[in-house]
Amino acid sequence: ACGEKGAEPIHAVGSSTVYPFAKSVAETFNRDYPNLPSPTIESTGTGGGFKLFCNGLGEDKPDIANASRRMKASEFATCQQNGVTEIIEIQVGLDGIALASAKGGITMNLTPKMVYEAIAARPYGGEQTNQKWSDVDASLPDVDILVYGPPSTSGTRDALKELILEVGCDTNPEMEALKDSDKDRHAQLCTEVRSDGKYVDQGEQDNLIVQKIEGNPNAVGIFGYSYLEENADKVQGLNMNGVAPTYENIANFEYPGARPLYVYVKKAHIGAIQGLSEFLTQWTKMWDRDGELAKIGLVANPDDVMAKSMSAATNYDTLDGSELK
Amino acid sequence: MSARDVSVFYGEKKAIDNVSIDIPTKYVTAFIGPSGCGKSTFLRTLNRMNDTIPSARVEGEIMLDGEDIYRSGMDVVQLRARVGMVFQKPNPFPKSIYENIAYGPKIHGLAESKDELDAVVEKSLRRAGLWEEVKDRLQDSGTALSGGQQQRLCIARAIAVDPEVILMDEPCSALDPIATAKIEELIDDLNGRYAIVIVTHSMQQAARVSQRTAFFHLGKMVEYGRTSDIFTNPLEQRTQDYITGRYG
Amino acid sequence: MSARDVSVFYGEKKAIDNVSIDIPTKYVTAFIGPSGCGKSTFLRTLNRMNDTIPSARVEGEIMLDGEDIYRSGMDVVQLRARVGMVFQKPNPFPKSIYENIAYGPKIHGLAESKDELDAVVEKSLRRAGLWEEVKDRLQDSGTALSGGQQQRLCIARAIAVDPEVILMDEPCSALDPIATAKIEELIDDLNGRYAIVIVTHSMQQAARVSQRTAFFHLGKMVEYGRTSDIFTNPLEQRTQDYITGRYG
Amino acid sequence: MSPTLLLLLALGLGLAGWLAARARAWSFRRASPDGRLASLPSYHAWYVALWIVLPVVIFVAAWSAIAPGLVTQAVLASPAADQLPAFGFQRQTILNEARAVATGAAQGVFNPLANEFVEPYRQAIGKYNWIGIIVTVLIAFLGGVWAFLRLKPDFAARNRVEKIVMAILLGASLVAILTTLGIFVSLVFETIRFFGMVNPIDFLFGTHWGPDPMANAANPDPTRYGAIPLFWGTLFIGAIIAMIVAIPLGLMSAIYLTQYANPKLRAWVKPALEILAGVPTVVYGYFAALTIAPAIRDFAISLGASSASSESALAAGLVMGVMIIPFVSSMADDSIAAVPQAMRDGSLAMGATTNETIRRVLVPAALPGIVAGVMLAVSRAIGETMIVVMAASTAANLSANPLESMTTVTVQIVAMLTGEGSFDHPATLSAFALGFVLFLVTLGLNFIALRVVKRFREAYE
Amino acid sequence: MSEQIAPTRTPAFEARLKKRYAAEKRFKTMGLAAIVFSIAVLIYLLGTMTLNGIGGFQRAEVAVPMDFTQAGISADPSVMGTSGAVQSLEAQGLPDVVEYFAVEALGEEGADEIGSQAWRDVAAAISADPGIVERQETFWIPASADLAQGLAGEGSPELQALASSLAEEGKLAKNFDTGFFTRADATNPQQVGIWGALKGSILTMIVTLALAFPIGVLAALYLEEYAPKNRWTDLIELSINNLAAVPSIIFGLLGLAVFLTIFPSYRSAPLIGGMTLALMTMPVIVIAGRNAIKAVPPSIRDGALAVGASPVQVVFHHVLPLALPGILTGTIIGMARALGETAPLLMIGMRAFVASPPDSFTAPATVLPMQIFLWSDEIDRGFVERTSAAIIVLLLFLLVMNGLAIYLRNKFEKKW
Ligand SMILES: Nc1ncnc2c1ncn2[C@@H]1O[C@H](COP(=O)(O)OP(=O)(O)OP(=O)(O)O)[C@@H](O)[C@H]1O
Ligand SMILES: Nc1ncnc2c1ncn2[C@@H]1O[C@H](COP(=O)(O)OP(=O)(O)OP(=O)(O)O)[C@@H](O)[C@H]1O
Ligand SMILES: [Mg+2]
Ligand SMILES: [Mg+2]
Repeated sequence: ACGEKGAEPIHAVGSSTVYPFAKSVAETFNRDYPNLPSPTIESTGTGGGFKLFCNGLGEDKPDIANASRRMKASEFATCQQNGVTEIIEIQVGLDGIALASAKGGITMNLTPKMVYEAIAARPYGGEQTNQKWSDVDASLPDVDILVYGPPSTSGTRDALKELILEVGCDTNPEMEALKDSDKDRHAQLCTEVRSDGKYVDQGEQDNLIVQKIEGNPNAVGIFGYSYLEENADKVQGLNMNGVAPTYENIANFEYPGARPLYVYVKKAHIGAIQGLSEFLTQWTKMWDRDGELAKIGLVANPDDVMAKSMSAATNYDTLDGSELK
Repeated sequence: MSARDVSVFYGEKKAIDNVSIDIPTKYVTAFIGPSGCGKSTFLRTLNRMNDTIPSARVEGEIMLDGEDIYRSGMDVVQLRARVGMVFQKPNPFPKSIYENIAYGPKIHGLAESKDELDAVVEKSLRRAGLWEEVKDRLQDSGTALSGGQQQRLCIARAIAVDPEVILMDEPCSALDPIATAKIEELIDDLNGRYAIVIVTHSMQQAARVSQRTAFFHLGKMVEYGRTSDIFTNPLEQRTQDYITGRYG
Repeated sequence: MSARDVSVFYGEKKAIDNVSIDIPTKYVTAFIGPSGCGKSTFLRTLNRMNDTIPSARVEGEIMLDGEDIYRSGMDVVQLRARVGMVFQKPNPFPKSIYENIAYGPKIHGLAESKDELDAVVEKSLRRAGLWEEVKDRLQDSGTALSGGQQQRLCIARAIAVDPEVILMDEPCSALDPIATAKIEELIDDLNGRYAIVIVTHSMQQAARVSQRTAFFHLGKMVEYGRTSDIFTNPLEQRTQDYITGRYG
Repeated sequence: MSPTLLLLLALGLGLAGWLAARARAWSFRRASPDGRLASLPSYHAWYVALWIVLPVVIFVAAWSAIAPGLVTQAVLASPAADQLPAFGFQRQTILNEARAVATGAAQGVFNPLANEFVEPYRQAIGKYNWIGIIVTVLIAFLGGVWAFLRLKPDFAARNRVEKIVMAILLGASLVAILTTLGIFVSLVFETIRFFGMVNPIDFLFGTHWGPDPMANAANPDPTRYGAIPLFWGTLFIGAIIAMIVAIPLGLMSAIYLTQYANPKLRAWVKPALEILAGVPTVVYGYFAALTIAPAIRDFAISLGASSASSESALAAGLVMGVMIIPFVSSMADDSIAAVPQAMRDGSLAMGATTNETIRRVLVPAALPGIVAGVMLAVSRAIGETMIVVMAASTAANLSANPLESMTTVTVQIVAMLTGEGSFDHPATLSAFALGFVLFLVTLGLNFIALRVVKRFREAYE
Repeated sequence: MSEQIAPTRTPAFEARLKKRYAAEKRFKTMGLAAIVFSIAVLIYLLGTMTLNGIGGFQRAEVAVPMDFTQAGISADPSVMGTSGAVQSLEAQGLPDVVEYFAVEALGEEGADEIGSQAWRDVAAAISADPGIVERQETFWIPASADLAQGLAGEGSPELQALASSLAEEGKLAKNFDTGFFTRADATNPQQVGIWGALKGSILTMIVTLALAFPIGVLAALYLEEYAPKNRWTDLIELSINNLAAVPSIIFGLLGLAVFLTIFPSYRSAPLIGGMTLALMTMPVIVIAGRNAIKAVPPSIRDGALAVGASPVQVVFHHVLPLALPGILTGTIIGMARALGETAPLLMIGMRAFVASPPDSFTAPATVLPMQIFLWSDEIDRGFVERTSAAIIVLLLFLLVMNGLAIYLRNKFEKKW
């Protein structure tokens, strides 16, 4: 604070899911601009990232927030209050969540409905009685349900809820109706997972989930697609609606488990923080299908989104708070 | 109890040099001598408490009931139960008075029932002349007693296991005159029932309580005999000098 | 140095009861009495070492050079430089012999140069009769000396700051007879140069080294006078009893 | 001029004052008849030096807070200031950049407008630097002269210097109080916010924990905020299972090392054991999750426990117990060794065997120290997160079955604070409330422990 | 002795005695077992870590002979060795040259599997020794992460095959990676280094030590030597004991709420990390320090007081030097804990990707345990070995710190 420092490094905070990609961008940026200080990428979690991000403008505040979910209206409001009025929202890609089991272990043809019935705390408001997969559906194997998945605080869990559990839940018309009448109750019945040990909250340690299902052929793991790809020799993806979790299927949303990843940038910092605009350009160079993004197991945006993101990253389109919820 | 040609070394250093002595079973024997002459060292060899000092080494034999206590098969635990010890500074355990006395009988399994144990505790405290003072507060901590009471507690603790010999290393040096007088009374009382060996730096005390006195000087036992003889008619010049205050 | 109606309390407990005494400046004064009678307590009031005991409280006045050392403005540090003290257990600092002696002169700024300091160290060690024994190993640790040497080192340390009074609390009780003899010789030597007060439990020692003797009992000073008078012709029955070994 | 340089200047002046005062004291001393001063010359020197340095330090602290503002004001008064954007961040960065160039911290500007301000900045900084230096010298001079004039042969400089030293010592011990206060303050506001959303009764006595950081923040479901399972999990894993491992192993190790082992072995084994506490917890986490937990599950299944899962409080607790062995053993070792030899002798002289002496006399007498070690160990166990996350999962279960998965307070704190939830959501805020309650609980436990230990401590002295 | 046999000499007594000796033996065995168990766990952990980690100090590299005499690259001596060297070489087409030789040596397929940044290593070598451009030289260039995996027998079968064929030809090998000790974090496991985190840890520990040690020692001195025994000091004692017991994450919240509010621009900096850890370490030093000070025999204090030393002099001349060994023990325990700590640092921004080693106390940095934590959750499997290697580095650091403290302790230890 005493003005004796040289140029401030670019500072990004936020989601641990975007972190590997952001790191990779920062590393390349650092090579291409060796005179600028290397950007600092912090893994704080999305919420913590937004808290820092929305704390105001200034050299000592982060320039970028990485997020594995969209900014919330309440967070946007905090930002506004603190003078962070112009925010650029860029969707950088997709993260697939994948269900998998050990190679040579249990194989199943799942549907969101089955998954919901297997791991919901109270399927459709009734009691959870399913002990084995075969209790859920006769087509499934006769083994105990054991699912390793993300904890409630993680973005992967949020995606699991939104993309699989709610979809499965809404196959029931009663639930579908409940969505309009009592949103909170709908959320509760549709997204709460069982806590009797059949669904194991495994912290945010996806490598550990991989290792655990590897050691237990009857266990199912839920984690980011990137880990599935990296460990393809150890684990196998489980089909959902008859579709395998592959890059293509996730990219075209056939596998129901793709969630968008975002970065948020303070427009006011562009032009004030040295290198920030170049840094944004660097993102756009790396998020192609065959770029670095895909190499680390994330999925590139569909074309329309890609165009929008490109425009945001080059024209600095700002975010309209009314779109958010 | 008798010692034959006993020498004690601390590492290289000889602290006791060739001492032989017969300790009578029913009398009080006093060890006197200037500071550092080896009184404590010799006393501790009598129940092998010097085993706790790594550098200490004993030569010669010490016979108890015809057995050498330093022979290899000797059971130290039993030996110490038979030859009790009271230290210079009263060292009651930080437990209740009752527990302090009951400790020995308990670990040795000398009492079969709670009643028996109660009886042992009472008897020991009575013999130590402490019963009347503490009978209403047996559950108080032993460390809450006065110095003199603590020392009597330690004596009671020692006699609770019915030893044959009681060794006391300057038992009164930390006590005031009144407490000292009580302890001396107690020693008089116990006299005849146990063999008692007492180390003291006070010739007056030796004269008052003992029937036999041994005078040590620079690790050697200079003279040993009836207390009255030693004090009135010593054979050795050094004894004479010491008693009349030429040194020490 | 003189005390007027001095009482000392430890909390509620009165350890010294109304003692008045004049300590002559060029003699050796001995305090004797049974254990716990308050000898050490009284000695420590003379240079306010009892300030270090939180519960201790002093009443009455102690005059040094016409000033009450307990008055509010008194500089305790300076007082202690004027009234030195030697303890029962030799307590050299775990530093070199040289540093042990030089410490006092250094903190009081008594030497302006290294040479002067060397001179002070040598003089003090000579007076304490230790110079010949240690002159070749002044850089060795003070704790590496034998007990008697350590005690003489402590005396040398005390005289290095040129005090007016030296207080000694049982300086020989941890020493063997040979070391004791050396210390007594030293006291004889220092006698006449400093006022020396010595506490001892050995009447023989008191008789040997002191010109004045004070007999304490249960916190009171029972009798005070020339040593020869006290030992041959005490005025009080209690003194008589103590000296002849009735108690203590 | 930077505060560092001003401080260096002050130190230089202080040194000058130190030397001058010492010289003066020496001259007093030569003049005095007995060659004695009330205090040593070096104390006089320190007295003057402190009077120079301390006021300057206070001034520099204040000056470094206000000077930049003054400089900026001066710069804004320059004609170029009209071109600046009116307010906000842009303006600030331009100024910052210009200042960076002016002070030489940066070579060139990135924002062209900043160029205009480099020169005004240079001038303003130069001007205020001079003011700073002059005032510093003036203050140092005044302080030094005032102190210097007070020097006299009988001046009690030592007492004054020592008073300052005592003040510093007192200040150091107050850091603990300030830290405690800081913790309190940094937790209490968010905690109050949280309790505004979730009733404290529901929080403290509810038995179901399952906040959903993604759910609607407006009306949180209070039944999902019952912290009892977390506190139970913390207690069960950290204070029960881990201690069942660590206390016997730690205590027995300490006993063996102090009472039976030869000193050479002890010199090697003690530091070796301490390494156990230094192994990163991630390592223990993997060890627990991939080695111990499956083994426990297989064992449980072989015994016929059908519901055994591979995530268990037992696995986490066991490994945690191993990790904290050195806390128990080191402290117990020290305090057993500190029991007076007289206690040991007393017992041995009664004819007790070594183990009887240890169990009946030494351990009870060393209890305060052992308790202190156990307290440290418990707190380390309670604070541990990685092992629990990896081996016992993050699901909050209220169960007495060690084979079930459980979680602890600190795991939830970390999860909530580093998760995806937003910071105005009660789920995230609950982390602060959890921390606050935990803080109060440890405070209470320590209060009790301190009392107990005090009472015990009187025992054998 | 008496007609009646003493109770300590009855046969019943002797029988009991046998049992007691048996119990003694059992007890001693239990003690030994406890130690053996603890040491066995330690050896197991250290052993597996070393086995896993030893590979982390190596990396897969491919041999590419380059004959610069034909390449037409000129190394301008005025540029070489400066920061412009790499740009100058890049402009002259060094990447393509490297690519060309790689294809020559390894074939198309193999050339794809050298890191895309491999030319930078070559550039650095030329910059250091411009003479290279005049001659032929064989470079060991880091293989891509995938090829490295293939060499380890993992990953796709094609790459495994390629790796084994290259390895047979002696063109692919695992070499000791000295760069691991000089580089910082990266996204590619072949390119990562530990120096960034290690330096971060060193800087953080310096701050921690510089704050916690003096404050802790002074506070311990005050409490033990001068403090009056009253409610006020009881309060200080309570808060110190409590701070030693507060879970570390809470110190992170304190750092976030207090330090980062006062110094907002020093997020992620070792300065703030060190300050936060110092608050955590200080109580440990105070507690150990007080015990050490208590153990200084009062006779030393009496001796000094009696020659007229003031209380402050007594403490600084005698008590403190004697208590130092014990204080150092406490310091080392506290510092060891601080060194391995991650939770509080999460809160103040040290869970970060920092691609260059921090160059000051205020530059963004991360620390060793955090780096280990981050690497352990990396997607790329090449990080597994690197993580273990980092753990070994952390343990070595810990051992060095411990060793230093033990050395200092022995040096200051005096007998009295
Ligand atoms: N543990 C030990 N290690 C080495 N030397 C020792 C030890 N204990 C005693 N000594 C030495 O052995 C000699 C005899 O000591 P001892 O304690 O037996 O004397 P003492 O007659 O009891 O004296 P005091 O009247 O002072 O108690 C002394 O020189 C003493 O320094
Ligand atoms: N710090 C203290 N607190 C409370 N009471 C004390 C303290 N020091 C000594 N006393 C008590 O004061 C009385 C006088 O003790 P003091 O040490 O002066 O006796 P003494 O004559 O020196 O005995 P000794 O010959 O054993 O050294 C004793 O009853 C003692 O228990
Ligand atoms: Mg003795
Ligand atoms: Mg005394």
